[in-house]
Amino acid sequence: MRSAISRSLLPLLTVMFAIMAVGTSRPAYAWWMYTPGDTVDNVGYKPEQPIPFSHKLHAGKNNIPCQYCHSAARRSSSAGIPPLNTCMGCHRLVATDKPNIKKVTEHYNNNDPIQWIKVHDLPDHVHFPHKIHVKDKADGGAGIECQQCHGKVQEMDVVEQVAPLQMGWCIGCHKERKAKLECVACHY
Amino acid sequence: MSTTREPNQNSETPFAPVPGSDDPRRGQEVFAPVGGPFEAPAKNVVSGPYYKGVEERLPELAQRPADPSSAEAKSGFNVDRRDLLKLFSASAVAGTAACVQRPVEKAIPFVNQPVDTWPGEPTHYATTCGDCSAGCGVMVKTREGRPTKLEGLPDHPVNAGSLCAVGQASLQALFHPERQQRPTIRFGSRVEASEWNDVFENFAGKLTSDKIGILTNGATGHRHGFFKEFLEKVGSNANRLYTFDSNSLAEATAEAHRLAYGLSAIPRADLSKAKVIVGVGADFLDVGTSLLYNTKGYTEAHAFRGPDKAKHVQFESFYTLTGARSDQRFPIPPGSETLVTLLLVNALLKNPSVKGSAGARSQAQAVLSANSGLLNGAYESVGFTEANFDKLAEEMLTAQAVLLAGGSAFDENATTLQLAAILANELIGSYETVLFLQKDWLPAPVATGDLQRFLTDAKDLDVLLLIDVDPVFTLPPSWGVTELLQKIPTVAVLCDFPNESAPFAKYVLNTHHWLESWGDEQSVAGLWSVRQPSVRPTTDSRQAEEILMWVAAAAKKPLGYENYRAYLKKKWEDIRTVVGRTEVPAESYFDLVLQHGFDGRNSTQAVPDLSSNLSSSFRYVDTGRGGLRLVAPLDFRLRDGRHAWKPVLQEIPDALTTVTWDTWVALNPVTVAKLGLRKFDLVKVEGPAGSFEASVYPLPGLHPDAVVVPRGNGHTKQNGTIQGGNGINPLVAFGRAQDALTGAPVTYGQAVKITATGKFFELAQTQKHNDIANRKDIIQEIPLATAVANMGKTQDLDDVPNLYPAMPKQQHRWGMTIDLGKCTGCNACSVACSIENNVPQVGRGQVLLGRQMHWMQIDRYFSGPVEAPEVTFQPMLCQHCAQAPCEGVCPVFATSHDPEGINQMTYNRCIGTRYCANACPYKIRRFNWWTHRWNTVGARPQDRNPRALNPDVTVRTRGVMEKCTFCYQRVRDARHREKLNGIPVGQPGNVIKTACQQTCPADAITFGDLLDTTSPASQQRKDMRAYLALNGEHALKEYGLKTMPSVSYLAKVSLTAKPEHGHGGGHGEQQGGHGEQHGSQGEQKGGHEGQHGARRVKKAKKNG
Amino acid sequence: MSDDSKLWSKTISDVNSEILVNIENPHPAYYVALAFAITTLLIGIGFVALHFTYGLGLWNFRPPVYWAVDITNFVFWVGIGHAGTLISAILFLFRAKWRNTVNRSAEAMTIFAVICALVFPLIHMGRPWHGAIWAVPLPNTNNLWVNFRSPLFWDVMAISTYFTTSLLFWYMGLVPDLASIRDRVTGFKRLVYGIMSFGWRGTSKQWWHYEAGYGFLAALATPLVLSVHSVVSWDFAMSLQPGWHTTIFPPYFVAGAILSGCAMVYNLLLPVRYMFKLEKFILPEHLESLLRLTLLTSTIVFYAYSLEFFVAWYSGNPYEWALFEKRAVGPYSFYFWVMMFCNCIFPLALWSRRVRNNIPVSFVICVLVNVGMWFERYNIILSSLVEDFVPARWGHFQPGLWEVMITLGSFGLFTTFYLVFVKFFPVVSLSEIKLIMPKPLSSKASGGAHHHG
Amino acid sequence: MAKNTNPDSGIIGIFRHLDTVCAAIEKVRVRPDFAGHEVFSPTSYHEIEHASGFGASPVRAFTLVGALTGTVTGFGLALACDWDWPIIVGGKTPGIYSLPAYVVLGFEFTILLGAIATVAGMLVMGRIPNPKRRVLDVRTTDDKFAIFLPGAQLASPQAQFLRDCGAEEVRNT
Repeated sequence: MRSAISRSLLPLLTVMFAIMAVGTSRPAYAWWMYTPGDTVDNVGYKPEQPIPFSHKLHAGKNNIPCQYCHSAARRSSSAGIPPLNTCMGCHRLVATDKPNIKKVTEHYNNNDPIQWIKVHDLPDHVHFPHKIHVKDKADGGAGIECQQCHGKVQEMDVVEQVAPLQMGWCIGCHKERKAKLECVACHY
Repeated sequence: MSTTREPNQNSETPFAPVPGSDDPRRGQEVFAPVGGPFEAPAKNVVSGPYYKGVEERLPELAQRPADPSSAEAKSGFNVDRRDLLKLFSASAVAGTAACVQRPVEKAIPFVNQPVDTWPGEPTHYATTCGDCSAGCGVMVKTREGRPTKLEGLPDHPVNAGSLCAVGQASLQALFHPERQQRPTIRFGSRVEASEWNDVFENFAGKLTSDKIGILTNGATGHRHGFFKEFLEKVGSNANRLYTFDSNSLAEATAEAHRLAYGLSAIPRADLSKAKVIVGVGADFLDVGTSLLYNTKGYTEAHAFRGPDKAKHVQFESFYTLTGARSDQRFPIPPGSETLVTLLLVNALLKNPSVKGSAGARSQAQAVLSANSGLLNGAYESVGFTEANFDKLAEEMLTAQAVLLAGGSAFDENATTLQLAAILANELIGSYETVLFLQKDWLPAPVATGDLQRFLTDAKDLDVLLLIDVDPVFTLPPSWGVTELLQKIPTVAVLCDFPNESAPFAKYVLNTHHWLESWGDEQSVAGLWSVRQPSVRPTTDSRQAEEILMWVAAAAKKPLGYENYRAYLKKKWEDIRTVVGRTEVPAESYFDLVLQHGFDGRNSTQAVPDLSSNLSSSFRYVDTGRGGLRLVAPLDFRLRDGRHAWKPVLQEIPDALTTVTWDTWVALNPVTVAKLGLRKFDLVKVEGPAGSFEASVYPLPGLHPDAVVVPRGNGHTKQNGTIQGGNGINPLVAFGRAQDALTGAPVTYGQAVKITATGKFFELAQTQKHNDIANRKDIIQEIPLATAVANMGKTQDLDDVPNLYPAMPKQQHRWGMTIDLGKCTGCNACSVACSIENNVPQVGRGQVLLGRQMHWMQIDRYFSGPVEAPEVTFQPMLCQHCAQAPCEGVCPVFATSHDPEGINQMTYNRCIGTRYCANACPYKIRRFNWWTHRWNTVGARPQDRNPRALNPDVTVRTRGVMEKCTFCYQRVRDARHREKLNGIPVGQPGNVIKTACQQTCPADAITFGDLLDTTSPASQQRKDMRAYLALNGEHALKEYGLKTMPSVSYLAKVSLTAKPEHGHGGGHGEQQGGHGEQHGSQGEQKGGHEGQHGARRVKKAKKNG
Repeated sequence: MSDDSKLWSKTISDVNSEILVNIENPHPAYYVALAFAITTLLIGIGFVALHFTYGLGLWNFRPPVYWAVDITNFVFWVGIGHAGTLISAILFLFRAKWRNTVNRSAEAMTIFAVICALVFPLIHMGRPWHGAIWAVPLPNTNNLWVNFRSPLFWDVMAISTYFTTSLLFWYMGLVPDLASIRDRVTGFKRLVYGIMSFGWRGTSKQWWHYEAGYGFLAALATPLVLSVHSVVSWDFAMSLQPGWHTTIFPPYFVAGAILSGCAMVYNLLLPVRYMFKLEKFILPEHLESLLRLTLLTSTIVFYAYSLEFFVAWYSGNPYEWALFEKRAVGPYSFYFWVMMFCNCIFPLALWSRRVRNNIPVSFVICVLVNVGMWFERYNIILSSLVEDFVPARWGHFQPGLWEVMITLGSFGLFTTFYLVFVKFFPVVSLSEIKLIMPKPLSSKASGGAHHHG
Repeated sequence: MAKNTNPDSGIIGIFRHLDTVCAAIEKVRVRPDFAGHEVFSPTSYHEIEHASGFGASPVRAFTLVGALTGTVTGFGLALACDWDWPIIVGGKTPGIYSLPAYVVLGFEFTILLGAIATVAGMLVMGRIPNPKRRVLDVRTTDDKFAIFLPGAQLASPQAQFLRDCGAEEVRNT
């Protein structure tokens, strides 16, 4: 029966590897990206904003540092959308004739905040403190560039989500940098 | 200790011997006077970290409501919606999952961002609590303009950082869904919501008469002065301001001191100076005057520090938290407090070492002889012998003693009792040593006799304003207030929540809650605390004072102030002078005060000699003896009912009965048996004026004559779904009777009849079993001698053999120590925890099913005989076991261990198998059976307003487990401060305090890093008193469950417990006199009835 | 063989014709039973739907009782599910011939009982929509796998493995029988049965590999049977709860499971035997053997109950002893005594051959055993939870409407499945019963008994 | 023998008795002109296996490999996950110290993959499902035995041989 056994090994191995290689690759990828009940990967989310603010123009062409406007990022959990007075700091004088700037001025004068659409939106059970990530290593922070999570915003006319912002993605970086991996690091 | 007495043979209600009364150690313990100043002087103004008024700081918020969907208003509220989406995506599986997009969220920035305010970071405001007249300083933590947590102002002399349960719960007033949104005017039977301007116009039309009166509650600040100014401006006179507070203890005390010394003031009790504290019906740790201040002093004196631990003897007819804390507690017949005090005065006078001036002694003698008839047979009626009192008197004269009298239920002799107490305190020399009348006394919040004056005058009034007071609910109906109100042509009710007087009012004007208001309090003479709004008004309400201002303006009789803030600012200019802040410019002084919260200086007043006419003022009304007597104390959570609309207060259990949401009739189990009743039988209680029905709760330790029905509940259904329809108001049974000296209503001691109705009504209790069931490693109690002998020794509770290798050492291990000897059961920790951690209230029905969600629950165990049990409170929270049974059983790592010692619970990973809850030996995990709302009591459950939640803590939805996280958000903040600001955790400026620890007035809770040998938490864990619950007896190497909790308890040090048989070290001999090593079990004879038949388990720590 | 052959009044030629004909025309009672089962199932589904809509709060869970009827039902159904594979696998390895008439229905019972059992962990979860995915070791975007150290995860693995293996085992046994049906029917039915039988042809080589595969499957399933309920018992034993945290649990649970399984097989077989007129195939001797097994496991369980008490007392652990004291005389002692009488006392009657041969009495005893086994689990779960370590947490428990209705629904589910099964599949294994029947020999040994059907 | 493309085409001899068919098998299996014959039986009589000279079935190799794969997968999965992200649970370090807990996983995977491989082996070795083959005689799944010789004709000597061996009926398929 030795021959029978050796003959049986071929189909056996075929079955095993076929299942593992062919059968699992595509579904595994699908599963990875769209685990039901899991956070949905929102890469490519690119909503239209009430004012077509161009990061490409401000951060790219004019080379304004991110934290010039998003100054809360190094002080607070929230990176913060700059208040209108930050806009008006320049636009009282700069490009005041542009229709959008007029709109901004109007908002400012009416004390009416602009309702921006959130692009990068973590689930509410995740606590992501910007300050500890953003601050320089010398100051006790992680010294992470904004672009690492938000992409090359300085090249975007319309801000778009580039990172999946899923837990596995966060964990990958935390493992790499030997940052805290405890659940309470983000969930409490 | 000397209050031992023989079992009384003559009394109708035989007493079992008091626990340990046969202990020969008694009477031998001598307390050496110990220093340790606990002065709390008013502090100098410094520039604190707190901000001034919200309008000034955040103009945007003053103009438009914070948008809940703003980027920074991250509330966790959306979890719900997402879960639903996930449910859909789960059912649609991968094919459609790609189509699922998150809901669009908006990010709304400031228009003008205020300097130093960062979205996502908290801003703190200093203010003053307005929930009672104690005037505690409060620090309001706000995020994006919303208060998220109240904490005591750390350096406020009254509360020094702590807050009581009621103060903590104040936050629920904001965003309460059932607050009146707009003012209403009644036209006949029609009630119309109105605009404020119309109200002012309409009301101004009524101010034509000069007979305008104001009835308001007690206050110590400038409020009453402002009301008087208003009354005078509109043509009435200042005498038509009537003050009334259901808690008439302050009134009685002030009146007694007026009669005795001519000073209408309340002495400040600095209990830290006392070595023997005698309470006669006293409730100074609970609803009494300035409970936080008292608790701090009490803890200082009474907590175990060494052999000089103060002794607390309590005489009371019903159970108060104060009595529960005492070392010896003697039940006395209801209404016999004055008798007991006089008998004590008698015993003191007889003692040769009696202190006090000759005048005081002669006055005491005069009072005794004038009331000699009263004292005939008094010993029999109170149930003790003369020798008992002599012994106690001896003890009170040996060490520094103080006698505090009067609690939260008031009979005809409430003021007389205070007079007797004054005599006793004179004789033991406690004035100006423990009780301070001369220096930093407490001003009386109400004027004596105002209620009677109001009742007399009200008939003639044309306009009556009821400001923050509810006479219809808080006075017995037999007083005829409703008829009176109906006779007054125009009644206006100004209140922050609709009350029972509102149906009788033409105008029901919704006022700001104190968190939205301006104001001030003079909690201690010379100490002024300011109140400022910390949030933009959450409803269309107005501040009461400003309503008056604008009504007066509409009536063309303007008061001349821009707003109430301007009035206060003007008044505070005087304070600036008084306090002597001349170096501060007048314009910026008020702003500086707003930053700091309070200002003041030490005050002194001359105290005249004791009145030589005291015996004539001493008026004792004999209300008879025996029979069942109704006692209606103020509930420590709901007070007189004014806080009944806050669900968190309804849901924290009464400390002794553990009942929530209901009113109960507490009876001694002996009485219950005698009446042929059972637990939860619905009984009819018939008093002189009426009757009510409520369920029986057998409570050990009550005097058998006492029928204790707490006040606070019993609001009508019109008053909202949270308070409406819960329980009954026991005042309906009280006939019209008043305090003989102040005219305050009687809520104590009227004879009642109890009849069974045959019905059964289960009360929603949070604890169904009352004794410790002979389990030795849950509650530990050690005798003083053992504790003293163990002082200075240390142990390592974590030194336990383990098969597995030790965990790698981390930077920290977070841990907590809870001193059972300090916990008073006040439940402030529980409320603070609920507010900080968004713990939902579940409603009566769910509590009945045991589904309350408190992360911090105070367990109460009775031990000893049913007539005179001992109570131990054990705050129980997640023990954060190093070897946690809950973690291993979770299939999805929803609960696992942080290497730094926190048993972490990841809500969003939880799938709700509930095995962790089953596996938890402490059973402190809580499961979300539903998506909880504000309350589930009423017909219209309200969604939890996301603005009322703490954005730092995830809101849990249906189907997930939750539990104490050691306030990880605070740990996280401290870690960030450590990293970013360079202050190591635990060092000044970066101390982590959990919400429960922060608010605990008794400092029973200590949180810290167990690996940091200098941290208080690790020091206490090494104390020989420390033990780990359910982890056996460490000294005997019996390791119990070996869960190795990070929470350790410090055993209660008992003055009555005996050292257990067979001590290793035999330290008893060293201590001499503490002898008696037998009686290993400490089992007392006495009641074993039902489940109250608590067997007493005393546990001695071993010496090894 | 020669002894056994005297029992049989039928030959292998009668097997297909009579058994399959009976399946096609069941007794009218069958339809009544089916209607009843489906109604119960629908009610159960309705209550589960409400439960999913509004939440777990509808149940009468009263903390500290976080598990009660849900997990009772789970363990009960898993236990029921044990007899099938036990009879198929272990008795196969032991070559117990009587198993061949009862194994098919026992295996089907196993499958359906395990389905019922799987329902409960799913619906008892607070968030089943997450749990159904997260509790299974699958790659995910969280980069977080399951806790391989959790008894509940073991349970997921054990039950799903058991279900898969039992299903394979059951279906493998069905394949030749489906081929038999295929060869009796025509048209569409033939196509369906043909597909279901995988084109089984019955060649000697197929039988050879089939027999070997069946044997290995039995060899794999044997430790599995013993492990599944051991793992289920660890759902309790891995916690520290008094009454749960004992090493006796695995054997004790396995014995209990087999006890309830055998009793359930008996309870199911009798009506089916009656409705499908199988008296000539499922012989009284086979039923009696089943009862002997019931009796054996009942005594093991009795021993385990007693030993638990002894150990609780002997260990000197006050928490443990307090619990057992309460089990016997405490507020929930009723359940304990139901369990004792039904599982230990009543089955003692089975020592008597007369009782074993008295089908109605035996039937009642088996029903009682099932009741007793349900209450055993209820008793274990409830008494340990309701009053455990900290007296302040002690509570009460009583099942509510949802508990009762969903339990009934699970019985409806089980009965529906079973009744549908017996209608469309041979309730007695055709190929295996042929094996234990007199062989079709041409010599004298076969006697004159056989004839063509 | 001219090979027919249809594997089902041939002659089949129906037997009624077990002993008869066994005797026939023993004879035909040594005859070269019966190469490729198939025996049908209603159930798995060991007598037929013995007569056919079958030894141990190769299915056991499937079982072994499947089971071992399962063991490795089970333990490997658990240890790999621990290595990837060690999460402390109940005061125990993950990894090697948690190995006792992984026994269950390893065991269950052993059984699961073993069982699946066994069934797969049975199907593979039994060449089912095979859509090209059809049922030759419905009676073989009932109570009849049969010997099938593909490609043979009714008139061939093999048919006669089957009749001689006691076949009740020999016919073309």
